[in-house]
Amino acid sequence: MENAIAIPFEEDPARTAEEKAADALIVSLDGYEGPIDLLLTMARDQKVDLRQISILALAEQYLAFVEKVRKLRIELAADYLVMAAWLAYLKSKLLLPAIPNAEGEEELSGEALAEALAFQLQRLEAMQKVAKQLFERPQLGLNRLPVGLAGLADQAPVAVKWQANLFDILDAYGAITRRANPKTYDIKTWPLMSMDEATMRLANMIGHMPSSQWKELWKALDAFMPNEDDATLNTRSAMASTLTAALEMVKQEKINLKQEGLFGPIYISLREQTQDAANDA
Amino acid sequence: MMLDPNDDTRDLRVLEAALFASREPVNTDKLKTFLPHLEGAGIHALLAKLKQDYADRGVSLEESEQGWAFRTSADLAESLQTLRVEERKLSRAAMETLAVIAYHQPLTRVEIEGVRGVATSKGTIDMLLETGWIKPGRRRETPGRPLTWVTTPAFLDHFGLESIVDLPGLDDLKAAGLLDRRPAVAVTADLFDEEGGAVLASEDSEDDYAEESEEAAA
Amino acid sequence: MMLDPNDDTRDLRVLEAALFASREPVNTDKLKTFLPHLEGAGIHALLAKLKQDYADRGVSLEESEQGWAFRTSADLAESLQTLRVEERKLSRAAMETLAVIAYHQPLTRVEIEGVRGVATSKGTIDMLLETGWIKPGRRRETPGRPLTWVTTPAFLDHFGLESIVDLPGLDDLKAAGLLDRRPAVAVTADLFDEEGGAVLASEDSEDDYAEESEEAAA
Repeated sequence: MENAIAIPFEEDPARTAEEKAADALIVSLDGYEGPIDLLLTMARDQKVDLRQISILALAEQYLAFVEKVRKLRIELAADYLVMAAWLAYLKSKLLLPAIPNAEGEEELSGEALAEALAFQLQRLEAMQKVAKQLFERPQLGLNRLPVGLAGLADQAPVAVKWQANLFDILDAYGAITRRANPKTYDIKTWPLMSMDEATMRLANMIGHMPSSQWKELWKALDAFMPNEDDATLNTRSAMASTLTAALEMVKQEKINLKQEGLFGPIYISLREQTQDAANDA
Repeated sequence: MMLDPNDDTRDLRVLEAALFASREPVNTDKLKTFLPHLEGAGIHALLAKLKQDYADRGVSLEESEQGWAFRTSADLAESLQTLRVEERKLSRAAMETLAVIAYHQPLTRVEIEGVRGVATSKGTIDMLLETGWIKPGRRRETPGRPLTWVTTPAFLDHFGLESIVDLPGLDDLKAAGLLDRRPAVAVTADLFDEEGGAVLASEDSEDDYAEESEEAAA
Repeated sequence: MMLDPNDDTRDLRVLEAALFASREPVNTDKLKTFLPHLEGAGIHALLAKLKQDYADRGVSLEESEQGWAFRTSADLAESLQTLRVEERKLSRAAMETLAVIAYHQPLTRVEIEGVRGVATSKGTIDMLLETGWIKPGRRRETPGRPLTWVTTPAFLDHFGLESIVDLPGLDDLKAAGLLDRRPAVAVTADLFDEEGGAVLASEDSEDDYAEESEEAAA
């Protein structure tokens, strides 16, 4: 009994701290203009000249960050994950000797990719710096006010000057086009597989699978995907949702997942109690 | 110039700048808000000094019932005739008509109405003719030989365009947010399809979506 | 200049009055219409004299690509806060996009995204257009003839720059090779594609840049 009470007491504060950390990260991610911007901030925190930055070290730092965020079960925007995948790819290229691909063509070397990324970081940093300098200048209407007299010696106007700028024209044309095509207000729905759908689907398939099927123990996750062998957005979403649903079932201790290498196939197996339950059924 | 903030010179400069930057005459109470450390007498002394400084210049400081204001000096009126210009804004209808002519020229009045979906009053074309931004083009070789309308070089000049093809196209307007009110997810999907997955991050996409849904609902 | 000193004074006063009467900058051609008997050189001499006269006053004569204009002196900003026209708070994305356009112009939307590493959200270009600080430049002579964006004279005026070469740090950035518009590292680069390999710059981008730098220098 003492143990049973002690465990929740230990876990509760820990979870709260994690949640707090998670909140902080969500807040701080909001401040970034995307993964490159985040990467630049990380690079700056190393307090070294960007021209001498180690892209490999930076890649590792970013991957560690993404890993940490995912452990806290924070959903990261897709572009941050894509960046992580790319950096993992870059890291492997930097660490392994260049291998010609199937067609015998030399791919871009890891060094060339790292150099391109370093250039991009330097350029973005330069732009952020000059943007700040630009807006620190005395601005018209803010620090320097336009001067206009309250009146001329003789008030009667003799000519008309028409006021209009390019934005007015574009805005007017935009209004006509919007009026002519009210259907552009329609909200298109996309045939994507939702998380709920994927969870039901996966649970159903696993639940209804004869226990004899599990003899080989590890089955490729691909086998649980809908049978659409194309690279459409739909399939990609099904892949993402099925994987997330599988991860959720791991969390519920129903199944195990394994992957033997980056971008390798993912395998799924039943946890024992689930297997027993399946056998009973 | 290393000025003591309490120096008379700075006060005089503030007063001068405040008077020049105001479109309407400024009364002494209002002037005091710019120089809260001064008494009314101090303000008046500065105004007298300022008036003196400008006695022989092209503008002079004058006091009226509404307050103090700089005006062009009376003896220059003749040389400044062309300054007496009244600024007027184009009506929304004129703006739209101008936009349609710019994008679809040459086109006839009936065609303009077709694009805008509204009848064009004669006053609208007249107003545009007055701006010097449009002119009649060739007659269309169809029954009735209707007149077409085109933009002028003055149009390009006024709007800072080198040529009429430099007007942003529909796709550009869409990207600039001037046309399209579709939710952001569709745009992301477009990127996927066109560029083979080379999608960059879509910033603020959720905010965009929320904003536009509200607009649509309104 | 063999002018009657009295005439000279009157010319200066006319110029002064004309400049004070306009809230917008006035270019030399327009100024000449007030003083038709003067040559360009004469006008410039008077403008230089006028600028000198106002060097220590509350307003200063500023020159930009749009022309000449009197503005309240920047050091008085604090005292004139209540007269501020409009405090437009731009988003960080908009400020960064503006800087990218200013330093790399002319460049296309896709190139802007390449430099920033993030898709341009709707409303960013829109907002910058509305400020009047950017406008469409020439279309790029590449497939699709994409529109380029450039800054306007109003941009220079707003930030108190006489010309685009006065942008802070421009020379250093150019020397460091950081004003290259080559696309971002294609992060997604069809990782799961047979083609493999991240695509870098399209081959002609550097040539493009060199060409336009020369144009800018000319």
